[in-house]
Amino acid sequence: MPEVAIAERELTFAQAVREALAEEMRRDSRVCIFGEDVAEAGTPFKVLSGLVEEFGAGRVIDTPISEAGFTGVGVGAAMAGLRPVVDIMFGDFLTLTMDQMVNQAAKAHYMSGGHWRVPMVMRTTLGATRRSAAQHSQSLHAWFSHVPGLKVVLPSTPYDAKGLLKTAIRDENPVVFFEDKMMYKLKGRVPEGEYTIPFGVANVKRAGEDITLVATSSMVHVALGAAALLEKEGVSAEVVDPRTTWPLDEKTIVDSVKKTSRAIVLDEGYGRYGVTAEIAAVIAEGAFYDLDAPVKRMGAMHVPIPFSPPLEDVTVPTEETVVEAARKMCGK
Amino acid sequence: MPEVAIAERELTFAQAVREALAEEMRRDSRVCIFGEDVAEAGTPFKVLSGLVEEFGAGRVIDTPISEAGFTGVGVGAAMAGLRPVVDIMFGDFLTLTMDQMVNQAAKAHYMSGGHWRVPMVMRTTLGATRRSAAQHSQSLHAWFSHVPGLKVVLPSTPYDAKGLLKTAIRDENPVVFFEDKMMYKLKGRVPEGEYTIPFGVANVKRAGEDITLVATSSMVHVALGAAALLEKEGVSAEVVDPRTTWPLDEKTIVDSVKKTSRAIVLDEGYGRYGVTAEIAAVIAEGAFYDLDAPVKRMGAMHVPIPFSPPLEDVTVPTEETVVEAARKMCGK
Amino acid sequence: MTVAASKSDSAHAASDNKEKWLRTYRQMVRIRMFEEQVNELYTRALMPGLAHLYSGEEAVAVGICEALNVDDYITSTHRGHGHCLAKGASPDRMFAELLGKEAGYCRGKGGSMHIADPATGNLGANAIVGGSVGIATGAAFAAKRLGNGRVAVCFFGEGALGQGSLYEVMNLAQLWKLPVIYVCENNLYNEYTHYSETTAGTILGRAAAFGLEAATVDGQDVRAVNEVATRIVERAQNGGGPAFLQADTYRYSGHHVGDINREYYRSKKEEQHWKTERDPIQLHAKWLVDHGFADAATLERVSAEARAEMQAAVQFAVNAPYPSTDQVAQDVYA
Amino acid sequence: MTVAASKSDSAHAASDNKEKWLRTYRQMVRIRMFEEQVNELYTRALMPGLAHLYSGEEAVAVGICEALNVDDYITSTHRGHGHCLAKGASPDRMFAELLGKEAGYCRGKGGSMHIADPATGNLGANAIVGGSVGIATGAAFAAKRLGNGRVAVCFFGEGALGQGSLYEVMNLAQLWKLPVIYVCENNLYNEYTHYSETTAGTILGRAAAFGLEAATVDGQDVRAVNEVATRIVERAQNGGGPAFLQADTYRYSGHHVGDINREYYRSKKEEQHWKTERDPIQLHAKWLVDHGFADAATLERVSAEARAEMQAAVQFAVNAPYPSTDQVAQDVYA
Ligand SMILES: Cc1ncc(C[n+]2csc(CCOP(=O)(O)OP(=O)(O)O)c2C)c(N)n1
Ligand SMILES: Cc1ncc(C[n+]2csc(CCOP(=O)(O)OP(=O)(O)O)c2C)c(N)n1
Ligand SMILES: [Mg+2]
Ligand SMILES: [Mg+2]
Repeated sequence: MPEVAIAERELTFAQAVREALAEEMRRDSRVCIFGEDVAEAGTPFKVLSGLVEEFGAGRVIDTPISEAGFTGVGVGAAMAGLRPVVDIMFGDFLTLTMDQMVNQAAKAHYMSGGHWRVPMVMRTTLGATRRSAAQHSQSLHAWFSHVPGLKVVLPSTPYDAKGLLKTAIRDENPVVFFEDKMMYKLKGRVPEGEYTIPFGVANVKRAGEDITLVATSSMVHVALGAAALLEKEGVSAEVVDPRTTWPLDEKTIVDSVKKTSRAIVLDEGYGRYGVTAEIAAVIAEGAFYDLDAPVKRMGAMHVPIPFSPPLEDVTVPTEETVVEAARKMCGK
Repeated sequence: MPEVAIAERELTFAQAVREALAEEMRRDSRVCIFGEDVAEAGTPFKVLSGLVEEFGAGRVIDTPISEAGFTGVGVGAAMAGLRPVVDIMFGDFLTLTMDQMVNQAAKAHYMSGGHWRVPMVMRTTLGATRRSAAQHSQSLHAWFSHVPGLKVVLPSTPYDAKGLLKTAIRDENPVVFFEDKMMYKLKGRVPEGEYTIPFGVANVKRAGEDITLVATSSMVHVALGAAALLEKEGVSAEVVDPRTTWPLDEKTIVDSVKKTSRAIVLDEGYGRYGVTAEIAAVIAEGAFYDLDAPVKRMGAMHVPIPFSPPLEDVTVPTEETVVEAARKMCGK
Repeated sequence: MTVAASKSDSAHAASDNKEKWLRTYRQMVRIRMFEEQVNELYTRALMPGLAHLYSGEEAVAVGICEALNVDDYITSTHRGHGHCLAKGASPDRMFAELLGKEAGYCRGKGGSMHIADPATGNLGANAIVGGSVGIATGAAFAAKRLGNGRVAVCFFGEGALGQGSLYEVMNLAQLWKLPVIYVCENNLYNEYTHYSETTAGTILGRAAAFGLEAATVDGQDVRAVNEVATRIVERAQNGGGPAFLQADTYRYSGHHVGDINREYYRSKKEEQHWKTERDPIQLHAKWLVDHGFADAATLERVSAEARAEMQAAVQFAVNAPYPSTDQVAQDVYA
Repeated sequence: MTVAASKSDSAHAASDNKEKWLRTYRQMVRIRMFEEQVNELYTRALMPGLAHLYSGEEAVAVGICEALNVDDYITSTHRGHGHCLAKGASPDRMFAELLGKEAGYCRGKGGSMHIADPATGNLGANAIVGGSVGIATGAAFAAKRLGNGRVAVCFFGEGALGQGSLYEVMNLAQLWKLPVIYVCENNLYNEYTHYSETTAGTILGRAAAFGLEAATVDGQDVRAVNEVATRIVERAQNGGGPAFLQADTYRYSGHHVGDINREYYRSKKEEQHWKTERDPIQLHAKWLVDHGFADAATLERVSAEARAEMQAAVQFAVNAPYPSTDQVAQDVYA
C-alpha cells in the first residue's frame, strides 16, 4: 500500500478530510464550504472544527436546513467562478438534492455544449451500525454512480481521503464524496507533504492469490479483516479498493480476478441494483473465461436499516460472513 | 403470449392505462388521482382524458407544480385510508420526490414495525428519442429498484399495462409504475373482462432456443424486432420480459438462459449501475455453468440525453445494434 | 389573517375546567419525568444511539393534544417523545422502543426517532426535518375526503422552515381547505445555530402569505396553547381550512443527549433564565395553586406518581427481550 | 417592504431616452419575429420536438435585460427564447440550436429548452420548472464573493411558485443579501391550468414574508418594467439585497407550439383582448409615436429589418450541418 512507502504521520480520517480542505482553501481562495452547522459547530461529526476560525464566516458558511436550496446555490456558485464544497450531513438527505445534482449539476456542461462547468464537491456520509435507524443509515452512492456527468468517490483510509478530496476539489466537474460515519475516528498514516490521488485508479490494499475481495469504503476494512482470518486458514485473499465508482478502474479489478479466478464484491449500499451488481457484472464479463465460481455479491440486506442493535448488526457484511463465503468459494 | 389466448379487442397503451384506472376507481371509492393537469387536460399525453368527467374533481385532482409536496400528500393520504395514484408527468421529475418516496413511503411500514401501510401508486414515464433533451428523457427506475420497501413495474404492452396497474392499485405497498412515453400510441389486444397480473412473474414474450434477450418496457419491442430479424439468419431468440424489476422473477430469467446459454440484457436506463447490471449479475450467478459467453448488457449510453436527433438516436439500443450483438455472441 | 392568541388567564377559560388543567399538569410532568429517564438511560449507556429531549417544551404538545380526539392524527419529529405521550401512548412500550426491544411500538425497528402508534393517531416521528409535512397534509386530505371529521396536527421545529416542501403543502392545504394544523415549535435553535441566522423575514408571514390562519402563542403557557389550539382545531373541523401556530418555547438540554458543552452556541445564563422564569410546569403549578385547583401536596403526589410510573416503565423495557434476528426481514412489505 | 412600480410615462423617464426606447422596441419586435419563425419551423415540420413561444411577454425580458450589463447573469426557462435574445444572443446560432445543428449555442445538445451563452451571461434555459432558482442565487453569491459587481436575474413563470426550492433560496438570498432578482412572469397559466387554481394567498406576500423587496409591474409596459428593474438592479448592486418582481403578462399562443385547441382552458375572447388591447409592441409603438420619437415609417423599417434578420438566421440554421455522431460522447465531463 502506498502509505507504507511515504507516510510518516498518523491522522484520523476526520483530520485527513479537514487537512485536505484547509490546504485547498489556502491555495485557492475560490474554495468555500456550505452546509448546516459547518462553522462554529464544525459539523455534528466535528470534521470541520477550526476551519471557520482560519477562513472566516465568508468561506465556511452555515446554512438553514435547505438541502435542495443550498445545493442549487452551490451549482450556481460553481458555474459563476467559485469552487464550493457542499456539506450534506447524512447521506440520507441526498434525497432532497437529487434534482439539483442530477438534472442541473450533472448536465449543465453537456447541455451547454461544453460551455458551462460545475466544479463543485458534495461531501456527505454513508454507513449503518450507528443505531440511527432507517433515515440516518443509508449508503446511496449507487444512485450517483448511475448518472453520467457526476463522479463518485469512496475513500477507505485517511490517506485516500486526503488525496482524493484534494483531487475532487480541483476537478472541473461535480463530484460526490462519500465518507463513512464510522470511519471518522479511524487512524492511518498520512504524509506531511502535498499529494493527490487520481480518480479511476483502484488500489490493491492487500495482495493475494486465491480470491479477490473487491471492497469500497468501510467494507475495505471488513475485507482486510477477513483476509487476515483467511490467511490463517491458508487462503490468500487480494483486497482491491476501486476508490472511485465513477470513473471505475475496471482493468485493475478484472486483472486481479483473472489472477485469483474467484471474486467477492463488498459494498455497504443495498446489494440489489447497486454497486455490487455493476462490479460483479464487470468481472463476470471481463474475467469470464477465468472464473472458477460465480462472483459473490455482499451488500446491505434489502431492508430499511432497523434501529434495534441485534437486527441492525445482521444487515451489513461482517468479517465472519465474508470469511464463510470465501471459504465456500475456495472449496474449504 | 397470454394476449393470444384471451384477448378480443385492441386498445392503445394509453387507453389500457386509463381503463385500469377507471375500473379500479369504480370498484374502490378510495382510489383518487393527484397530479399536474390530470383533470380537464387529462395530462399532456392525454392518458387520463375523461376520468375527471366520470369521477369528478374530488377524485381527479389538479395540483400545483409541487412534486415533492403532492407526493408527500399521497403518502399521508395512503396511510390515512385512501389509495392515491400520484402522477409525475416526466420521470425526470422523480428527482424532486425522492425524499418522500425513499425516506417516507418506502420505510413507513417497516419503521412502524408493520403498523402503518402506504398503499400508493406513483405513475410516471421514462424513455428517450422524443427530442425532449436531457431533462425530459431519463429512465430512472434503477434508483427505485435499489430501495427496499418499493415495488417497481415496467409494462411493455397494453395488456400488461392494464393488468399490472390494477395489481399496483390493489397492492398494500408503494408501487412505482413506469410508462414509456413512446408507447402510449402502441396498440395491443386487451380482453374486455376483469384481469390482473401478479408482480414478480416474468413473461416470455417470444420463445427461442439460441439466445435469451431479457428486455424491459420499450426495449421488449426492440428485442422482438431483433428476434424477428435474427430468425431470418437462423438464430432463434427468446424474449423474456421481467415486467417488474422488484420483485424480480429470477427463476424465469435464469431458466431461459440455462436453456439458451447466451443472454443480452436490454433496458432503456443507463447501462452503468443500472438494471442491466443487476439482471446480468443474476444471470452470471444463476446460469454460471451454462453460459457460453459473457452476458451482454445494452442500456442507454452513459451521457445526458442530447437534443440533436442524430446524437439522441445513437444513445439507445436499436434492433440493429441488438442483432449485431446477438450475431457475434452466436458466432455468426 | 394573522391573529395573536388572547391572554388565557381569564376566569372563564379556567373556572369550570379544573379536571382539564390538572390533567394537562399531569401530562407535562409525565413528559418531563419520561425524558429524565431517557437521559438516565443514555448516561448509564443502556440506550443505543442518541435521543432528543423535549424537556422545556411540554406545554406545546400537551396544550395542543388536549384539544384533539384520540383518532385525530399527529405527525412528530426527532424530538417526539412529548408529542407521543401527549397523544396518549404508554411509556412502557415507548421505552421498549427506545431500547430496541420487541415490545416497543415499532418492534424495535424504529427507535426514538420513529415511534408511531395507530391507536392514538400518531403517524410517526420523523428523522427527516420537515419530512412529515406532506404526510400530515395528506392525512388531512384523507380525513376530509372520507368525511370522518378528523384533523391532522403537524409538529415541527422552526428549523423545518428551511424545507421548501413546507411551503408546497401549505399552498395545497389552503387551496383544498384541509383540516391540518402546522405547529412550529420555535425553541430558538436549529441544532447548534440560532434560528435568527437561518430565518429571514418573519415566521408568521410565511404562513399568512399562503392564506393560512396564522397565530403565535407563548409555548410555555399550556392554557394559552390549549385555547388557541381549541379555536383553530374547531375552525378546521368546521371546514375553515388549515392554520399555522408558532409556539415560542425552549429546549432545556442539548440538541441531543450527547450535546453537553453548549456555551459555544448558547449561554448558561440563557438556559437558566428559561428554566427558572419560564418553566411551563412551574408556571402552571403556580396558577393551579393560585386558583385553588390544587395544593402543594396534590402536585407533589402527581410528580411522585409520574416518577414511579416512568421508573416502572423503564424496568419493563430493560427486562424486555430483543427481537429475534429473523424479524429483520419482516415488515419490509405489507 | 412591498412597493408598486410608479407610472413610467412621466416626461423625465422618456425625454432623454429616445435611443433606449427605440432599442427596446426593436428588441421586442425581434423576439416576436423570432417566435413567428419558430412556429413556422414547427408547422413545416423542420424543427425536432416542441418549443414554448414567448410572444406576448416581450416587454418583460426586454425591459429587464435593458437594465443589465452584458456580464450580468440570467437564468431562463422552457419559455426562454425571449430572455436569450434580450440578453444579446444572436438568432442564427439560436435557430441552429433549435434544429439540433452543430453551429447552435450548445452544439445541438441542448435544444430550445437549454440554450445557454456564457458570452452574454446566460447560465441557461431550464426545462425543470423552478430548476434554476438555486443556480441564479448561487451565481449572485459568487458575484458578491468575487466582488465583480454583477447581478443575477432569475426568470420563471408563476407556475414555479409551486416549487419549494424557490422559498429556500429566497431565504438564503435575503440572509446573505445577495444581488439576485427573482422575476415571476405571471402569464396566468401553468400549462393548461389557471394559476388561481394552483396559487393560494398572494404572490407578492410570499416574497415579502422572507424580507425581500417585492414589487408588481404591468408586464406589457416595457418602460414600466425597465423603470422598476433599473431601481431594483441598482439596489442589488449597492448591497441592498435581493428583490422579487411580479410581472403580469400573457402568452399569445399555446403552452407549446403543439397546443392548438385551447378553449377548454381559456377563451378565444380572453386571448383576443390581450392581443388587441394589451400588446406590448403596439402599446410601445403608440407611445413612441405620441412622443415624437418615431413615425410609422421608422417602425415599419424596424419590423422589416427584424423579419429579414430572422429569415436569414433560419436559413443559416436550416443549411447548417448536424454534429457528427462521435460528438455524442463529448462534453459529458470537463
Ligand atoms: C432534512 C434534514 N436535514 C438535516 C437534518 C439533521 N438535523 C436533525 S435535527 C436538526 C435541527 C432541527 O432543528 P428544529 O427543526 O428547530 O428542531 P429542534 O431540534 O430544535 O426541535 C438537524 C439539522 C435532518 N434530520 N434532516
Ligand atoms: C418540476 C417540473 N414539473 C413539471 C414540469 C412540466 N411543465 C413544463 S412547463 C409547465 C408549466 C409551467 O408554468 P409556468 O411556470 O407558469 O411557465 P409558463 O409555461 O406559463 O411560461 C409544466 C408543469 C416541468 N417541466 N418541471
Ligand atoms: Mg429548533
Ligand atoms: Mg405561466
